[in-house]
Amino acid sequence: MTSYFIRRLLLIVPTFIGITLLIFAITRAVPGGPIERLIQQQSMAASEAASASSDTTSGSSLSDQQLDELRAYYGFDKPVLISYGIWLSKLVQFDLGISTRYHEPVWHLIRDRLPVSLFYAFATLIITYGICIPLGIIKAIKHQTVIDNTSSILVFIGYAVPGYVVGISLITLFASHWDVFPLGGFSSDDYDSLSLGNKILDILYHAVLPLAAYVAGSFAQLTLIVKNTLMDNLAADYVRTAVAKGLDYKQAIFGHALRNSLIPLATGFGSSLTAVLGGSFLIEAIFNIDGMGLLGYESVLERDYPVVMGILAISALLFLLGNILSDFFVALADPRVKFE
Amino acid sequence: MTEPLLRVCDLVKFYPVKAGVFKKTVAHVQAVNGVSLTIAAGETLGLVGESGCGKSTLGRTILQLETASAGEIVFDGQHLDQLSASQLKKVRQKLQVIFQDPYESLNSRHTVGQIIEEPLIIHRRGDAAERKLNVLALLQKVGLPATAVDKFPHEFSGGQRQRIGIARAIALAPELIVCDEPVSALDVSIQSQIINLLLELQQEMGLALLFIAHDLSVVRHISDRIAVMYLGKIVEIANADDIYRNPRHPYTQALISAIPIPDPRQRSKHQPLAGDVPSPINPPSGCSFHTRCPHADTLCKSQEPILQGEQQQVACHHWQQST
Amino acid sequence: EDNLTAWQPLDGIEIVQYPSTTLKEAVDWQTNNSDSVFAAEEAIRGGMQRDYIGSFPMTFRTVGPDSNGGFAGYIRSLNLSLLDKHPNSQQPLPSLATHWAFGADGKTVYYRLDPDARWSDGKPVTADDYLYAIDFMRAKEIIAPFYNNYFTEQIVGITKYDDYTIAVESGNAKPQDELLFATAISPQPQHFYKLTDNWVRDYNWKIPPVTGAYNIGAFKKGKYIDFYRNEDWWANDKKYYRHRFNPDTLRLKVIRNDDVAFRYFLKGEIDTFTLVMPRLWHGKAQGKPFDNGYIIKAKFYNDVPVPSSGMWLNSADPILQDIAVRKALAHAVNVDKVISTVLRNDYERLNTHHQGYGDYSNTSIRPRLFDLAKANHILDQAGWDTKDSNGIRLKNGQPLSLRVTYMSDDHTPRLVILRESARKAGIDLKLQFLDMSTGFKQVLEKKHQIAWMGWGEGGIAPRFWQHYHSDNANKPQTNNITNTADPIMDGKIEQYRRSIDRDERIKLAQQLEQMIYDKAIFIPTFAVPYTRSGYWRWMKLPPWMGTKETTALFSFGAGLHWIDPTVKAEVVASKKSGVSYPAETIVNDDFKVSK
Amino acid sequence: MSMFTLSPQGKRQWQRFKAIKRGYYSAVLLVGLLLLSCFAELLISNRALVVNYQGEFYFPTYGAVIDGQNFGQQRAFETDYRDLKQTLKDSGEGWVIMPPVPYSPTEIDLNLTDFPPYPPSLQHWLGTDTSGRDVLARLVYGFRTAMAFSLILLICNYIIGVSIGCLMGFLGGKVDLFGQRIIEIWSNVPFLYVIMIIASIIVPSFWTLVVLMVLFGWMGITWYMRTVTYREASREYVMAARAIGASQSRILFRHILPNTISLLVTFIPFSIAAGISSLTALDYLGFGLPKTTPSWGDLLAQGTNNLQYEWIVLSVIVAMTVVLTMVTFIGEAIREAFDPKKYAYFK
Amino acid sequence: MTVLSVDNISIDFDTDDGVINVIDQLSFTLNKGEILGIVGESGCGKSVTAMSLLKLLPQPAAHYRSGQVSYNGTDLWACQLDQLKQYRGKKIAMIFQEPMTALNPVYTIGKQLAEIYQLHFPEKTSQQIIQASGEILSQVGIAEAQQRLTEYPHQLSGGMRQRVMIAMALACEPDILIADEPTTALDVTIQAQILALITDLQQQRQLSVIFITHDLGVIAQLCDRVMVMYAGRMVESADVYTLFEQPKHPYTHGLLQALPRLTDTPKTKLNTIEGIVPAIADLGQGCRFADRCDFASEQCQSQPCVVGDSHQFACWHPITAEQIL
Ligand SMILES: Nc1ncnc2c1ncn2[C@@H]1O[C@H](COP(=O)(O)OP(=O)(O)OP(=O)(O)O)[C@@H](O)[C@H]1O
Ligand SMILES: Nc1ncnc2c1ncn2[C@@H]1O[C@H](COP(=O)(O)OP(=O)(O)OP(=O)(O)O)[C@@H](O)[C@H]1O
Ligand SMILES: [Mg+2]
Ligand SMILES: [Mg+2]
Repeated sequence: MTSYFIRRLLLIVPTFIGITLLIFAITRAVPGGPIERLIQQQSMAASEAASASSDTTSGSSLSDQQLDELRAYYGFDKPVLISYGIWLSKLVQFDLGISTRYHEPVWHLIRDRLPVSLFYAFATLIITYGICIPLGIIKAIKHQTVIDNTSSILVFIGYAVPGYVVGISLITLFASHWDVFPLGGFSSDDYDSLSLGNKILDILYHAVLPLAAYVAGSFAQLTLIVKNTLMDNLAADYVRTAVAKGLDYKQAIFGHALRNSLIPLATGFGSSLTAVLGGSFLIEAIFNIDGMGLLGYESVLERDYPVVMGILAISALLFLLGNILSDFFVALADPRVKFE
Repeated sequence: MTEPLLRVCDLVKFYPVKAGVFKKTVAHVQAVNGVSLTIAAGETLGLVGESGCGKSTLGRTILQLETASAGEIVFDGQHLDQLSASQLKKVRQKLQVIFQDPYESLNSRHTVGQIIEEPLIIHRRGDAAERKLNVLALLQKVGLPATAVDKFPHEFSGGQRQRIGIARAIALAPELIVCDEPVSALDVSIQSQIINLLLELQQEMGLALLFIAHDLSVVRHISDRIAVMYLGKIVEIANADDIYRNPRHPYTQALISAIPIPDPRQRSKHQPLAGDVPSPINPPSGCSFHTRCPHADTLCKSQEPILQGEQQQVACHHWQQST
Repeated sequence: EDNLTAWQPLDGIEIVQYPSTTLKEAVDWQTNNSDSVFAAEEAIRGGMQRDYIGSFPMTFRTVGPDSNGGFAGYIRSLNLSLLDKHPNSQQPLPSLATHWAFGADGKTVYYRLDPDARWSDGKPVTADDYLYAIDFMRAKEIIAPFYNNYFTEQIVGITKYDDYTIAVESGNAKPQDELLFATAISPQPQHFYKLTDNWVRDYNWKIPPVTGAYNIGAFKKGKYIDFYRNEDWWANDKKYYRHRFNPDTLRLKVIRNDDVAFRYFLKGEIDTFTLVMPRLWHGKAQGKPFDNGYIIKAKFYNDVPVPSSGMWLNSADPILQDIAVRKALAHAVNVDKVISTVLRNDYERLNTHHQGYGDYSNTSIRPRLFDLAKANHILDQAGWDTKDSNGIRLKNGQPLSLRVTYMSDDHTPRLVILRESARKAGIDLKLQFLDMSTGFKQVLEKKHQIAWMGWGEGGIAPRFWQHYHSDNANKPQTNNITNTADPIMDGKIEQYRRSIDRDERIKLAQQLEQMIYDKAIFIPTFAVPYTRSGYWRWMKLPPWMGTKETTALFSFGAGLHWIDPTVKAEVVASKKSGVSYPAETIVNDDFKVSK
Repeated sequence: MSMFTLSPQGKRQWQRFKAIKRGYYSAVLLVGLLLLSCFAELLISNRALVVNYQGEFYFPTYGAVIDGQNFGQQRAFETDYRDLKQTLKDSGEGWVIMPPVPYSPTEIDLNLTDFPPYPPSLQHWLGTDTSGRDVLARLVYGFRTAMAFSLILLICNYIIGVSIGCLMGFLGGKVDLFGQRIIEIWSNVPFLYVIMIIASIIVPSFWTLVVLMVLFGWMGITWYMRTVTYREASREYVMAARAIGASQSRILFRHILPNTISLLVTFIPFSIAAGISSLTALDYLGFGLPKTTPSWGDLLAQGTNNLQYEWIVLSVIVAMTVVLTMVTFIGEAIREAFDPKKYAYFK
Repeated sequence: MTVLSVDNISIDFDTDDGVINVIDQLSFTLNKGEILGIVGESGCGKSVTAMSLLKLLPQPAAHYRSGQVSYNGTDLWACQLDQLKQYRGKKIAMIFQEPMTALNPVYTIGKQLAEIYQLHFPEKTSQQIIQASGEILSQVGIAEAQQRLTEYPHQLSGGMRQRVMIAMALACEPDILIADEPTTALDVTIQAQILALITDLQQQRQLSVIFITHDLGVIAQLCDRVMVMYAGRMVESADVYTLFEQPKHPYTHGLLQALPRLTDTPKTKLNTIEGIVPAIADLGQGCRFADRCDFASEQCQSQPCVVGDSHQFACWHPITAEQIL
C-alpha cells in the first residue's frame, strides 16, 4: 500500500511536467501578450490623456530594437523549451515568477486569494456534503414517496440551471430588490475595525448568496450517489445479518449500511476539493469575490502568463494530489481496498 | 504406445505478484506447478481438487487461453505453445471448452442462434443457409427446441443454458472438450440430464473429455481415469475405480471420505481433515500437503515427493503406510 | 460664430519683463489672470465621494508597463503640469508655471515656475524636478518606450536658468498654441525616485508625492482605493483652483460587474453613475429612486474633439481594395437606423474622421447616406452582379462577404442592424467579436477586413501621419489600419507636419479630410455630443454644471462638484421615511454645437 | 444485427423506462420538441409558407431568396412577406400563408413606435431582444442549435472516447499506462485558453466549436469505458469467444462493445445536458458561436445585462431550466431503467 | 418437544411481473435437539422459508400473507417489532449461505461479534465482551482467536468466515439455529469440518437446527428429519431413514434416483427427472410437479393435500415400495 502511494507520488512528476509544458507552449501560441497590451493602451487610451500626449506630429510606433527589449523584459526572447526550463527550475525553488500585470510575485497574488477560495471551497464542501448525505439517506429510506420525488425535482432543477444564473437571480432578488444581503464582496470595507465575532458574522453575511449560487448545482450528483449506494446497501446481506442479530432498522442502517455507502463519496472527495478551490470565475465576478477563479480568468484574458502558469501549476498539483488523496480516503474507508 | 491425443508435460503456470514502488514481481502464484498428464482419444480424464488448487488454470492453459510459463502441451501431435495465431485457430476446431457458469459464459446480448453459429462463422463452415440448418441440428442434439434460435440466453434455465454452451462446444465436432465444472452450478435434478447428454455425445462423437469438478461422485461416474490436484500439483492419478477403491495419497483419502454419501445409514465416522489449503503464493516446502497430513514427518517437510507408480501414480513419501 | 478654439492671445494678458540673471534671450513673459473662473463659489469642502472601478489597477506608477489602463486618468489627475488650459476659452492658464514666453526659434518655450508650488510631502517644486523629469522619461529602466521616444524626439531639451526659470525645447517647430501644450510637461519628484533595474517592480505600488490636490491615501488591493485631499494644498487659493476638488475623500470601490455596480448606485452606496449609453439612460435608470427624486439625471452637451468611431476598411484587402465596394458598403450600412433605434436618437451621425477641431475640421463633409439603390448600382457596375441563393452578391464565384472585427459586446446590437441592412444590398457582413487584446493585435497586424473601433482624439489639431501616411501602411504595429498609401496624400501630410503656419495647416487639414472621404476608407458612425450622469441629490454641481470640455460631470480631474452634507442627511432620512422629491432630469445645452 | 434489435433485456429496460413517468414524458416531450425544431422554418420564419401571386404558387421556405420585385415590391432583396400578405389581401391579387410566428431569428423588427427591446405582445409573443429580434424565434432556433451541437458532440465524443477507452481496457499494460498519463495531461489543458486562441484567429463557427469541444471532451467517457472493458474482458463469455477462435477485433466489437451499451446509454442524457450548458456558457462569455447566430448564451447575456427587461432573461432561464431538467429527468430514468435499484430493507 | 411450529404459512412477493406466491401453505415443526433438513432445488423457497421465521424478508416486496410461526408458544409473526428483536439472535440465530457478503466488510470480526453482546447483554463490560468473543471463536475451531478479532472479513478464508458466522450465531446460546446452505460455497473437506462442528454443537447444547441445503448427501449425513420442498410447497417430510428408503413423492424419488452414486457403474446413463423446475410466476393450481411427473393424471390438476403424520407427503399417486425396487 505504501509503495502504491509512493508510486503514485512519483508518477505525479512526469504528469505534472507534461501538463505544465503543454500549457506553457499554449501560452506562447496565444495571440496578444503583454507587449500588445502595452501598445494598445498607448494608442487607444489616448482620449484620457488628452493634454499630456497631444501631439500633431509624432508617430507612435516602436523600433524593432525597442520591441526586442520589451520581449526580453517579458521573457519572450527565448525558445519555448528553454523558457520552460527556466520556469521549471524557478518553480523547483518555489518561485512562481512575477506577474506581468501586477508586477508582484505570483505567489503573493495567489497567497492573497487562497484564503478566500479556501473558505468558499470548504464551505461549499461542508454544505454540499452536509446536505447531500442526510438528504440522500432520507431519499433512500423514503424511496418513491413525495419527499423523494419533490426533492429530486428540486435537486435536478438546481443541477440544470448554471450557477452564474442562480447568482444573478439571487443578487437581483435578495440584494437589490429586497436588500437583505449585501451586493457582494468577501467582507465589508470596515472589516478590519470589527471585533472577531463580528468579523465572522460579517464574512458569513457576505457569503450567503455566493454560497447558494455555488452549491445549487452540486447537490444532484452527490445526493443521488448517496441515495443509490445506500439503497444498494440497505438490501445487502450483511444488513440482514445485522437485523438477524437483533438490531433494529435504524441501528442497521446507521451502523452498517451507511458506512459502506460513504465509500463512493470518498472517491470523489479529493477531486471535488480541487474543483471547488478553482471556484467559478463567473460567480466570483458577479459577487465581486477575489478568488482564484477570477484571478485565473482575468490573467488569461490579460495574458498574464506567469500568473496563469502559477495557478495552473498549483491546480494541476492539487488535482494530482487530490486524486491520491481520494485513493487514500477510499483506503481509509474501505479495509478491503488494496492498491497495488 | 501410440501418441495420446493430448500430452501435457511438466506444465507450469505462474501468475506474477507485483508489489513495490516499481511494481516489481515479488512472488508468484504457483497456480499450476509441474503437471504432466495424458488423455487418449475418446477417453475421459476427471480432475478433482479443492477450490483454488489450479484446476481451471490447467484447463485454460491447455486451451491456450493462458500462456504456459513452462512445459509443453502436445495436442494431436502439435506443440500448441509453438503455433502461430492462424495455426492455433485451426487447432481450436478440435479443442473446445464448456464452462462452469452457464450465465457468465454466454454473451447475454447475442441470441442462442448467434451463439451457436459463431464458431461456424469464424471457421467458415458452410454458407448462411447451411449454418442455419447446422444450428438447428445442434439444438436438437442437445435437446433444445428449434424455437430457441431467436431467444436470448437469459430466457432459459441454468440447465438449458448449459446445453447451449455444449452445443457451441460441439458445433465444430472437436476431439477434446475441456469441461470446467460443467454441472457444479446446476440443480441435482438437472445435473443428471447434463451428465447423460455429455456421455451420449461422447459415445456418438468419440470425444475425449477433460472433466473438471469438485463433486467426486459425479467425476467418478463420468471418468475413465482421475487426477487429484493439490496446490498446483497432481498428487495422484489413476483409473477411476482404483482411486475410489484404493486411494493412496492421504489427501485423496480425505477427499473421498469427505464425500457426503446420500445414505443416512452410511454416516461418515472419519475425522475430517483439519485446516485450510495453504496459499499458492507461498506453498509449504517439501510435500505441499504436509501441513494437513496426519502422516507427515520431517522428510515430508523437506523433500518434495514425485509421482511414482505404474497404473496408479501417487506423489507421497508414505503412501504405503497410509493405505 | 463659434470661434473659441482659435488661438489668439487675449487682450487682457499682461506682458511682463521678468529679470533673470542667466536668461540671455530677452523674452516677453505672458500669463493669464483675467480669464473667467469656472468653479462655483458656493462649493462646500468635505465629505466622501464614492465611485467604482471595474478592476483594481495594475500599478500606481504614472509610467511604465500597465500604467496606461483605465486607472491612468485618476493617476494623471494627481499631478499638475506647467500649464493648464482653460476649458472654455482654451487659453493657457498658469499652473505650476506662472509665466511663459516663446523663444525666437519657434521651438523653445520659457517658463517661470511658481515658487509656491510644493510636492505633497512639502518639498518645493523646482527647476531640477523638470530636469529630472526628462532624464526620468528617457530612462530605459521605466520600460516605457513610448515615453522614451517622446521625450527624446519631441522634447529635445530642458535648460535651467535658475531654480524657478526653465526653457523646454520641442523637437520641431509648431504653431504656438500646440507648442505651448506640447512643452508643458510635468515635473518628477527627484527626491523620491531611484532608477534601478527593478524600478518597475519596486515602484509598482509606491505612492509618489504629487503636485495636485489629491493623493492616494488608503487602499486594499482588489477592494478599494481612497484618494485623500492633500492638507494645505499649495494651490488652494490660486484663482483657477479655488472652490475646486471639494470632497475630502474619493473612494473607488472595485466592482467587476457593471450591472452589479449599478445596483450599488441604486442603493446609494455609490454617489454618481455615468449614463452615457442609451441602454442605461433610457433602460436602467428608471424606477423608484429616480421617480422619488433621490437620484437626479443630467444630460450635458459638450464640445470637444469627437472620438472617431466607425468602420475602418482595410484597403489592402482583395475585396476592399476596390473603391466601388467601399463606397457601396458605405451606402449599404444603415447607420441612421441604428441611431434612431438602439441608440434612441441620442447619438449623432459622425460626419468625418476629425470632428470638433474648430477651424481644422472640414464641416462641409457629410457621410454617405444609406441608399440601397445607390449601393446596388455601384456594385452592379463593379461586377458584383450575380446573387447566390441567400441573396449574397458574387463576382467570379466569390461571395461579397466581409468580416467585421469588433471588441465590445455592447456594440453587437448596432452591428446586427448594419449587417441586416448590408444584406439587403447583397453584402454579407460576418461579425467577429474578439476580446480587446486579440482584436487589437489583429487590427495592428492589419489582418482585419473591417475594423469596428473608435480612436480617441485629442489635442488641438488633427493628426494624419499615423493614420494615413504610407510610412505606416502595410506593416504591423502602426495605426494606419486602413493601409492607405497614396503619394498625393503623403505629400500633403508631410507638408502639414512641417508647417507652422496655422492657416496653411487648416487648409491642408481640410483637403486631407476631403481625400479621406473620397477614398471611402472610413465609414464614420456615431458622435456622442454630450455626457450624462445620474447622481444622488446630495451631489452638487455649479449652476453651469460643466465646461465646454466636460466629458464627465463628476470628473475627478476637473473637480467642480461637491457634497452637501445637510442635503445628504435629509435625503437619507427621506429615503427611510419614504418622503419623495420631484423627479428631476436636467438637460444643459449651453455648449451644444448643433442646436 | 444484435446491436440494433432490442434484446429482451432491452425490452424490459424500455418497459421500466416507460414506467418512470417523469422521465418517459420528458423524453416524449423532448423528442417532440426536437422534431418540431427540425422543421422550425415552417413554424417560425419571416418567409411565407405559401404564396399565391397572380395565380402562381411559390414556396419560399426552403428555397433561394426571392426578391421583392417578383411580387411587385420595391425591393431588390428578399421579399417582406408580412407586408406582401397585407398588400395581396388588399389588392386581391393572391394570398400568402405565413408561419404561426412570422419572424426569423435574425430579423430585426423595428417597425414599432418604441425602441427595442419590446415587451411581449401579440406580434412578439415573448418580446424582442435588445436589437429587436424575436425572442421566441431565437429561443427555438437556439434550442435547435444547442441540441444539434450536443448530439453531434456526443456522437464524436463517444466514437473517440469509447474506442480509446476500450483499447486501453482491452489491451491493458503499457498502452493503458501511457494512455492514462496522456489523458490526464490532456484533460488538464484549460479549455478556455484554447477557445481564446482559436477565437482570435477565426470566427469560431459551429463546426470549429464542435471540433474544439470534442478535442477536450472525449476523455470523460474513456475512464468508464476503460474499467468496463477491463471488467468485461475478464468475463467468461469473452474467454469462450477466444476458445472458439474469435479474433481480437471480433471479441472487442461483437462481444465486449455490445455489453457496454447500457453504460453508454446512461451517460447520454448527462452528456447532452453538459453540451448544452457549455455551449451556453461559451456564448455567454462571448467565445462561442458568431454573435448573429441565435443562441441561448447570447440571450442569457443580454438578459442578465438588462434585467429590467425581464422577459428576455425569464424566457431563456425558463427554457434552459425546462429543457435541462427534462434531459436530467430522462437521464435519471434511463439510469434507473438500466440499473433498477431493488428497493428493499429489513425491518 | 416442539420448540418451533410453522403453521400454514403463505408468502407473496411483489415483482415486476406482479404478485407471485412464493411459499404456499407450508407447515412443519422442529423439536428440541433435532436437526431438521430442508432440501429442494434452487429457487424452491428454502431461504424464503428460513428467513420468514424471523420476519427477515426484504420489505416492502415480501408479504406474510397467512399462517403462524410459534416459538415456544409465542406467535412470532404477530409480535411487535420490538418484541421480535428479543428473539432474533438471542433465541433463534441464523447463518447465511454466502459468508463473504453476510459479514460487513468494513468492520472487524471483533466488532461484529461484540455488537451481539452489546445488544443482548448490555451489562457486559467491553473487557468481558472481548474475552467472550475470543472464547466463542475458539469454540468453533478458529486458532489464534484473539488475533482474528482484529481482522476484517476479507482477510479470512471462506471456511473461516463461515465459522465466524456460526460463532456469531452461537454467541447468545440460542435455542434454534437456522443454517441456510452454510456449506454450499465451501470445499468438500471444509464442508466436512463445518458439518462436524454443527453436529458437535447440537449434541453438546441440545441445539435445535434447521439445516437448509440442496445436497441430499449432506442431509443424509447430518439430519434427523427431512422436509423436501418443490416450488414453494412442501412435497414430503419424514425422518431421514424413511425418506431415503421409502420416499413417497415422485419428486423425492426422482432426486434420489438421479444422484450418481459411487456404487453405480460408471459411464452408464443416470436416471433423470425430465423437464425443468417451473418458474414460480406461472404456476397453476394443481400439483406443481405434475409437468415432470411420470405418474401425473387428471387428478393432479387439483392440489394434493398433505397426508400422513410422521411421514407426510403431498401426492395423489405416492410411490409404492415396489416402484422403488
Ligand atoms: N489471472 C490470475 N492472476 C493471478 N492469479 C490467478 C489468476 N487466475 C487464477 N489465479 C490463482 O491461481 C490459483 C488457481 O486458480 P484456479 O482458478 O485454477 O483454481 P481452481 O482449482 O479452478 O479453483 P475453483 O475450484 O475455485 O474453480 C488460485 O489461487 C487463483 O487465485
Ligand atoms: N426479494 C425477492 N423478490 C422477488 N422474488 C423473490 C425474492 N426473494 C426470493 N424470491 C423468489 O422466491 C423464490 C424462492 O427463493 P429462495 O431464495 O427461497 O430459494 P432457495 O430455495 O433458497 O434457492 P437457493 O437454493 O438458490 O438458495 C424464488 O423463485 C425467488 O425468485
Ligand atoms: Mg475453477
Ligand atoms: Mg437460498
